[in-house]
Amino acid sequence: MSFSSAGYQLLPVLPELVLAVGAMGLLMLGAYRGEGTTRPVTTLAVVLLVVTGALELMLPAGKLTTFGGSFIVDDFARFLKILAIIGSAVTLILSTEFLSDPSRRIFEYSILVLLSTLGMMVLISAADLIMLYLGLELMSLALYVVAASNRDNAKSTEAGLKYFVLGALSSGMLLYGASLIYGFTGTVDFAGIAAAVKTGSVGIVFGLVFLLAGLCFKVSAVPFHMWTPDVYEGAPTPVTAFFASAPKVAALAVFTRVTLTAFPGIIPQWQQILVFVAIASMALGSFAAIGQKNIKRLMAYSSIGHMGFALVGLASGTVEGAQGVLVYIAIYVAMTLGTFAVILSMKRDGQPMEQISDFAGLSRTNPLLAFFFAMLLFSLAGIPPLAGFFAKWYVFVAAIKAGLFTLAVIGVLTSVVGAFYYLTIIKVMYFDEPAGEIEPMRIELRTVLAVAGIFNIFFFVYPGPLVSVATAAAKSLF
Amino acid sequence: MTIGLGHYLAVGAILFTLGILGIFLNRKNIIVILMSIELILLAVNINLVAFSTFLGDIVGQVFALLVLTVAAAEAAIGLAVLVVYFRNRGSIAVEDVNLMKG
Amino acid sequence: MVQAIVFLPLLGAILAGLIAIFGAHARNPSGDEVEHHDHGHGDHTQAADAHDDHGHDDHHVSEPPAQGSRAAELITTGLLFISAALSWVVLVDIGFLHRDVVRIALFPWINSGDLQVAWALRVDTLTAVMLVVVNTISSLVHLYSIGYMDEDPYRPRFFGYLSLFTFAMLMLVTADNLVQLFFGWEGVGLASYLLIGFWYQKPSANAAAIKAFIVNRVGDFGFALGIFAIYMLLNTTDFETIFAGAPGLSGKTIDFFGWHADALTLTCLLLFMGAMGKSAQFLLHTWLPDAMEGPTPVSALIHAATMVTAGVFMVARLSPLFELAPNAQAVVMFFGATTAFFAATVGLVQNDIKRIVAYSTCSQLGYMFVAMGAGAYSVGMFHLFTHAFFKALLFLGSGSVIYAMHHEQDIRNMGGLKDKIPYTYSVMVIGTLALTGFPLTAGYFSKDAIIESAYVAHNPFAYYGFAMTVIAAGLTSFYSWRLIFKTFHGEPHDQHHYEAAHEAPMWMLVPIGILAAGSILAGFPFREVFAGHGVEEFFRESLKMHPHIIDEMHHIPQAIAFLPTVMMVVGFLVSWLFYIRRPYLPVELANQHQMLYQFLLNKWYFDELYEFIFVRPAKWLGRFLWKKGDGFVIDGFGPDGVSARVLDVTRNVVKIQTGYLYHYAFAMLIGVAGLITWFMFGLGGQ
Amino acid sequence: MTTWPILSVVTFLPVIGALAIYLTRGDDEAARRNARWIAMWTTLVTFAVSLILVWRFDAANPDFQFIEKANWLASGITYHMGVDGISLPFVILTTALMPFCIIASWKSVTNRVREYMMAFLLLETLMVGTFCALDLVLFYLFFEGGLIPMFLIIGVWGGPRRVYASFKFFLYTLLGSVLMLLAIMALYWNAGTTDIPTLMHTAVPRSLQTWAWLAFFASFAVKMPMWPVHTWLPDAHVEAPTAGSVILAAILLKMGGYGFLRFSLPMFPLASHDFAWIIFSLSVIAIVYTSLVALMQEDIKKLIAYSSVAHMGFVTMGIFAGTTQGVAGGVFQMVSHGIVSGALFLCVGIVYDRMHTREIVAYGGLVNRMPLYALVFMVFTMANVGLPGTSGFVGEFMTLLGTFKVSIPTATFATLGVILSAAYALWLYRKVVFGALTKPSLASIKDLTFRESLTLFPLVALTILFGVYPKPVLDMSAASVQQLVNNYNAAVTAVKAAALVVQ
Amino acid sequence: MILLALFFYLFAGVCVASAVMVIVSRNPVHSVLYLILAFVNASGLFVLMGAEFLGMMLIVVYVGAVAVLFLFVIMMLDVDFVELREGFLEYLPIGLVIGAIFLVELLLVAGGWVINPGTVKQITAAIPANVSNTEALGLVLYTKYIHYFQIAGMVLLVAMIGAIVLTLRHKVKVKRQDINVQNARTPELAMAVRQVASGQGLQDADAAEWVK
Repeated sequence: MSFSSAGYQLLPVLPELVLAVGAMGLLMLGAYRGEGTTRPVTTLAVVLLVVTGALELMLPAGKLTTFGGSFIVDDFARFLKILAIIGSAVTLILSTEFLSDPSRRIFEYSILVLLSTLGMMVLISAADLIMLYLGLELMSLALYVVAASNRDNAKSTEAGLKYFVLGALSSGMLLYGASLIYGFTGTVDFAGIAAAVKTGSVGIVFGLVFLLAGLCFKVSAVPFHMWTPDVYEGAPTPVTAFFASAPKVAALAVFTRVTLTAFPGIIPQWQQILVFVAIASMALGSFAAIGQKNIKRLMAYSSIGHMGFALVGLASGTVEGAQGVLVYIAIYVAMTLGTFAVILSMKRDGQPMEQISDFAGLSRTNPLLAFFFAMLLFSLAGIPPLAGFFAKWYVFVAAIKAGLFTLAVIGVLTSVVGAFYYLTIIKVMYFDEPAGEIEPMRIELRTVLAVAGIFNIFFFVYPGPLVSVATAAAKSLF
Repeated sequence: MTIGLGHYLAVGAILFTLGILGIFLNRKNIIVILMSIELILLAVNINLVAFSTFLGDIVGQVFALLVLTVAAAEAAIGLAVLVVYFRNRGSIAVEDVNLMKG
Repeated sequence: MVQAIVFLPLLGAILAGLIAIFGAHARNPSGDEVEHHDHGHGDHTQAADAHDDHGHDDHHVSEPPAQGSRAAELITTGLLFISAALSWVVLVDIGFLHRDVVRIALFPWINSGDLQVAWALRVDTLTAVMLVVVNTISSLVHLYSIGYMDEDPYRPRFFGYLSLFTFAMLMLVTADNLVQLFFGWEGVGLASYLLIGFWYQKPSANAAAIKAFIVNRVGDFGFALGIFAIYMLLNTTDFETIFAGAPGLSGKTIDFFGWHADALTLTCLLLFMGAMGKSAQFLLHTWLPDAMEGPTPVSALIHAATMVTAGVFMVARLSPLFELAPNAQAVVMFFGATTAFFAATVGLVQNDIKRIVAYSTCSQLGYMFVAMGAGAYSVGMFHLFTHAFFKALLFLGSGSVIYAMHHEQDIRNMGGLKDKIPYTYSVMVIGTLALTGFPLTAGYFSKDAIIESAYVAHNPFAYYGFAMTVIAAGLTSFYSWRLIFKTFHGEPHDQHHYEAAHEAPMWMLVPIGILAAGSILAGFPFREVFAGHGVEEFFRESLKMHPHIIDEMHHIPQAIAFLPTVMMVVGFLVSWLFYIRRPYLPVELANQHQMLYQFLLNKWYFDELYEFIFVRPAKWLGRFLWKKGDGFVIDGFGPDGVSARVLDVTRNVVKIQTGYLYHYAFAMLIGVAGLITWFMFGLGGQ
Repeated sequence: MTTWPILSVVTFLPVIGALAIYLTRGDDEAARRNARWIAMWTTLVTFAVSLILVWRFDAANPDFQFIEKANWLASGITYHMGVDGISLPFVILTTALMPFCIIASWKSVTNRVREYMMAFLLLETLMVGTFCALDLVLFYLFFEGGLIPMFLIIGVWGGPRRVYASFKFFLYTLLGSVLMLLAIMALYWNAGTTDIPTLMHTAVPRSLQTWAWLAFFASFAVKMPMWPVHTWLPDAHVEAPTAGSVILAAILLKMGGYGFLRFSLPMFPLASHDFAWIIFSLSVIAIVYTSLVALMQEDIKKLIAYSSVAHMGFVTMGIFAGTTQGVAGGVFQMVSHGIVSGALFLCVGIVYDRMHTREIVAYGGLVNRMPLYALVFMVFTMANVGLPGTSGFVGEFMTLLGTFKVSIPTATFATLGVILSAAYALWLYRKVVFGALTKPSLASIKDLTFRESLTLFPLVALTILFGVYPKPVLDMSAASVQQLVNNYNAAVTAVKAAALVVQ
Repeated sequence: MILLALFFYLFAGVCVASAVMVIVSRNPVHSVLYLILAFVNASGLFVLMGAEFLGMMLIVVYVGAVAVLFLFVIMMLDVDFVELREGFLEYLPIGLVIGAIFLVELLLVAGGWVINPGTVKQITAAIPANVSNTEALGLVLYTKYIHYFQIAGMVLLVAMIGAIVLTLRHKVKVKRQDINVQNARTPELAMAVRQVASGQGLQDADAAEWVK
């Protein structure tokens, strides 16, 4: 099949093309059929994502490049794209209830999620700075909008505003960094940059700092994390679930790809940045979460902490590190989606409950839900034999191998502090007296929770597939 | 008295810094913040074009062109968000954007 | 046969224990029945039940004896008599007919690496003597108890304890290794604890029981360390191997807290510490008088005749070690002599009939250790042997008096009893004669031999030992007669009890009679084998005597030889003067020397001293470590403190999250600025 | 060797029981009864299967037996199970004590019975797995996993301060363990595998030994618990339900000792030798300090908890003495303490069920109404005191004996514990059991029920049996202990010889 | 050359000055106007550098579209211009200090930038000689960099959707004609006949139904 444009092979971008065209098709459908199509559009969007994912898997194996090498499909990209697609698709599934509310029947929501996912896929495959920037903006602009999508809600719009302003600032920084790097190396191509950057001259390091600052913002690493709690709290809960999953995958992917493929020559320099950022994130995530009363805010700090842990793996700058990051993010996505399925199901008298105290006695009123949630929380805390432990295992092994002992020690210590607030929620659920019945869980939430929960609990039985795929993916970067 | 790359970069740097200062020193209203962001992007564009010229490489200008495009899109989104925010709160004063904290 | 001797008492103990348990269980409802009631009748029945049982507790004494009490008594006593009879056979066999030493391996106990400890019974002459003493006295005490305890509802338990004690004591004396010795050692401690606290409703009994156990544990502390030391030196705990290897140890040293101690001396001292505890030697004696809280037969058996002599036995058993450690022997003699004197002085002024006998026991144990220190082990054993009879006699006689006086123990409230209970009076006099060393009684031979051995000992403390024992002999005579005079002579002080006083039943009188006979006869016939030239032949390898001591004892000046007897007479005369002739004299004396009197009456203030030095600081320290150490320091700086700090940090971190956009942007800026500054100034290591 | 994976069966059988309980829906009386019986049978069957282990175990073979190995995680991390003479006693101890725990909870737990039983069964799996695992990661999985059910057991079914206690327990132990996790990673990095038998024969560089030893120490010392990281234990014990206390004292504490034996000594012999003085000091402090503290306790469980700390001091001391008797004594002491302290907590539970208080002053004179109870309690008190003839003596004696050879001051101070333990144990017994029964609240207290007797008398029998005839346990572990000690001494001597050559 | 320099300083000076004014003006309308000024001068700088097309684009896109949009929004929102509140100035000094450090460091690095001769070899798309800037851009933008162009298009699509989603409101209260409903209306639906007892009027429930 000859499938090309302007002299470029289009096969590697087939999934993206399908997604883009599909999204525009759905946009047409919605635009012409009006609000009533919200539900079918959402469903079709999920189907479209599944198709995209399937196409991604069906692409020929090995490393594919196109557009003059600025778009790469390798094992690494496949792994993370699938993960991002899963994140988006599950988020859409989680959003059905949110979208069923008459005042919020906005079919564009699904379209935006699709386009954002497109941005993520571009981002994940990006092999030069322009691709990176465009993917990032495509993803982020859609995110700004969905954050504010509950447009009659002050918190939601404030979240959108904050996210936007700070996001724009961060992409400004990223661009500034990109421009410096371009100026230093004369190219925007990662491979070219790698070839040019052998020593850490001040100019390039400045560029790198700005670039990484922009990326850190996207993964909400300290000190570029400040938006996270407010946005997580303010945005509608399904959107928060989305924020916590797919964009993190993409951001972490590009983070990994940039550092490892564009700057392998100055590992010591960016390692320092990452060590600092990772320590700060882990510490802040753990400490600040303790004081939270709102579960979404708590999850925000939790995700800050988790990104810190993921960056620990990256900081090692080795194959094992990359593998650790991949395993970490995969498990993190599963845990997060499961957790948000629980948070979304917490409704009493039609009102969503976001306070931690609302979980009181959940183990009596809804034991299975409580059990799965507790297991997810233990997993987030990294207690074996749950999946979260293995996530931490891989990143810390990598850190140890790279000789980052201090980082590892601080990391595990903060994980103990982190365990404290997860325990607090479990305590509320299990030790406290019930605060009242909650509404029965919707079927799609149940499904998501069950899948995430079972993955989380039984991951240890057969971790091989994920780990080996992650290993292959990590190796494809080197 | 030759105007070299450094001069342009210096202008870029100053504009960039001003943009950033504009974001966090500004307490009046958010529109100015959006403008500051435009300043930052302008600084970037100056950088890119300068590098492009001095390297003799067109990619920088392409990059700048795209940045320009995206900046416009960003401005549109930003203003849209601002409008819905204003509809909810009746104010765009920066220190009123403070419903959530902690 | 040996197995029978040792395990028959155990069998008795188990049977009696089962009877006691079933009896007690039958009388007290188990939780099962509660459930049953709940189903059937609800609260009403339960309440009625509760009321009934409460009534029982109030009138404890009137409680009917447990079912099977008599069976328990007869079983245990019968088995003990069999054991006793067999013991005599064994003594004759081994001691006089020179049968080989019996060693019976039962089954392995603790095996680990080169530590091989087995349960084994070893009977040589030394053991045989002890077997005889233990089983004879024990069987008589059993018999006596049938009468003495006939009002007590918990007799099966009592007899179970008694037999358990006997078993433990037998394990102790038949031990083939130090660990088994330790087993018996602690076993008798347990039995002693249980028996002292037999009347568990009495707080004083409970306190005394605990005190006995703990003070003994202090001794055991040393004993255990001694065992460890021996094991470290010789890699064994078996007596045979130890004795074989001991000579090779001379000159070796152990670094003990920086003190390069002679290995053997240190080991012997540590072991002797155990003996001090068990035998209530000076400093560790405080538990013995308190132990009189137990029923009188217990005092007779455990705290006079058998258990307290375990220390003496142990030193004798380990004589091959002590012989190699003259310094340790000196210490033994010092403590023995001091105890002999100290206990005698305290005994002078006590008023509780059992306590007087108890201090007397303490003092006599001191005598035995003097002999041990002198290296005249057989002499010490001789005194142990004779002492068992007359001290048991004195205790049981006292018990008889107490029984007659309906549990009155203060001799100031007695008097003139010789007419009411003449039989008891006569045996008590016999016992006193034996104790004070009246010529030709059992005590005469053994005690004189000890004093002689002290005189001739090659020991830095020989003359100290001699002087103390001689003085103590006089004091012994004084307080013993004081007891007799105050109890049986003079005017009755408590008319009510006096009227009711009556002779004890035959169960009690028969054993007393036998012991009285023993107190007279145990001396002379055995003199030759214990303190004469028959020692070598009799004890053979079981004791390692100082080579010349027996010979030298036979060649001391006549004046010295008579000195104890003189002291005895002096003591008697003074006592007679004080309590028959001039009864106001002691009161005046006490008033004139109030300090001295109080000092003696309060047992040299040892209890107060220990309370001050050990008990209170320990409690204070415990509370301090708990509240301040654990609570304030460890938790305060540990988990609680850390979590509080974490929360502080949290509060501050959360404060940073102000909600203001510009602060957020500022944070990002600071982050970037910080990083670029870091690299700008080359801190990034370029 | 074996044709079927017996260790996996023993390990995971309780999970199946837990699933079965899960399948019995409902919360009525019938469901509760079903849950209890399923739990009971599961633990009994597990115990029965574990007895096959004993039967087929070759005590003369010092190596691991009943080996199972399967691919699991990436290279070098496998599912590797096996037992040797050191771990087998703990496996048996665990499976043996579980039925007692179930019986002990029969009536006293009425609230959320299904969850309770499931938690216990899961806990059993994790505990058995800990002792069977021959891979560090697998070990860690089981080791840490045990925190989850125990946290819930304390927190849901515990006393008034259960939240504090459960959090303290969880976070404290977690803190220690995560450091161990890093050490495990470092070992993995060093040797490329986390296979325990392989690691035991891999020389670890001196500096790594030091750090890894300290990290493992952090974990096991907390678990043990050693002074000064012991303060979680009294709290956890006091608040946990009876069976929880039993498991905590009998099994969970042993994981620390087991860890020292399995990892610290064989893998880091030099560090163990270097740091023995720390262990000795801490052990001695633990013995003396906690005994003194125990002396002043007002709560029965707290007193026993503190006494546990003291007894664990003997274990650590014995283990790091590195002598045959010390190590074997440590193993035996742990088994014995498992039985004795477990039984003591059962005893406390019995009166707690009746009176709902653990204050010592609320009791007194129980012997008048509860003679059987008094007897049983006396046996365990004496075992706690270390009276010869009870199992408590053998362990204490051996550890002290083994330590005396190595460090006389340590053994001497530790022997002081013999005096102090008598003081607090007898004091407790006197206050609770002896004395006149004057308190009206106690007037109608009932003696042991059949069910309670069923839990206690087998333990009485074991206590005395192992006191008189400890051979089964000692023989079971002898070969492995000997090998461990030989390797340890060989490693230490080699280094000393090398040092001499250098000089 | 001098002329070039003069123009550079003119454009750069005005650009920076107006940028300063953007952030310090009290009135946002002034800010927008200064922003326009800054852009215009920047476009002058672009022209100086030979990037005429970009310079034009800057004016067309920014001045023509974006800045006007800003103005429009400012007018639409009709905000009253808040005064600086007390207390906020206390952070100003430290903010300025950090900003100054930042600026100095950036200037040190950027101002002294020298193109590394090695990197010139790296360039992928050299500016073709003898071709106008616009043509040079056009040559690559739709061929070699078509993908950037397309993605930029998607970005704009997102911006469009986003702006519509957020701001477009269907007025709920507006009455619209629905012919189907009108045709389906029957008398039964439109009216109800009630028996009203005298002196009682309609019951509340009935009334409610009626009104509905």
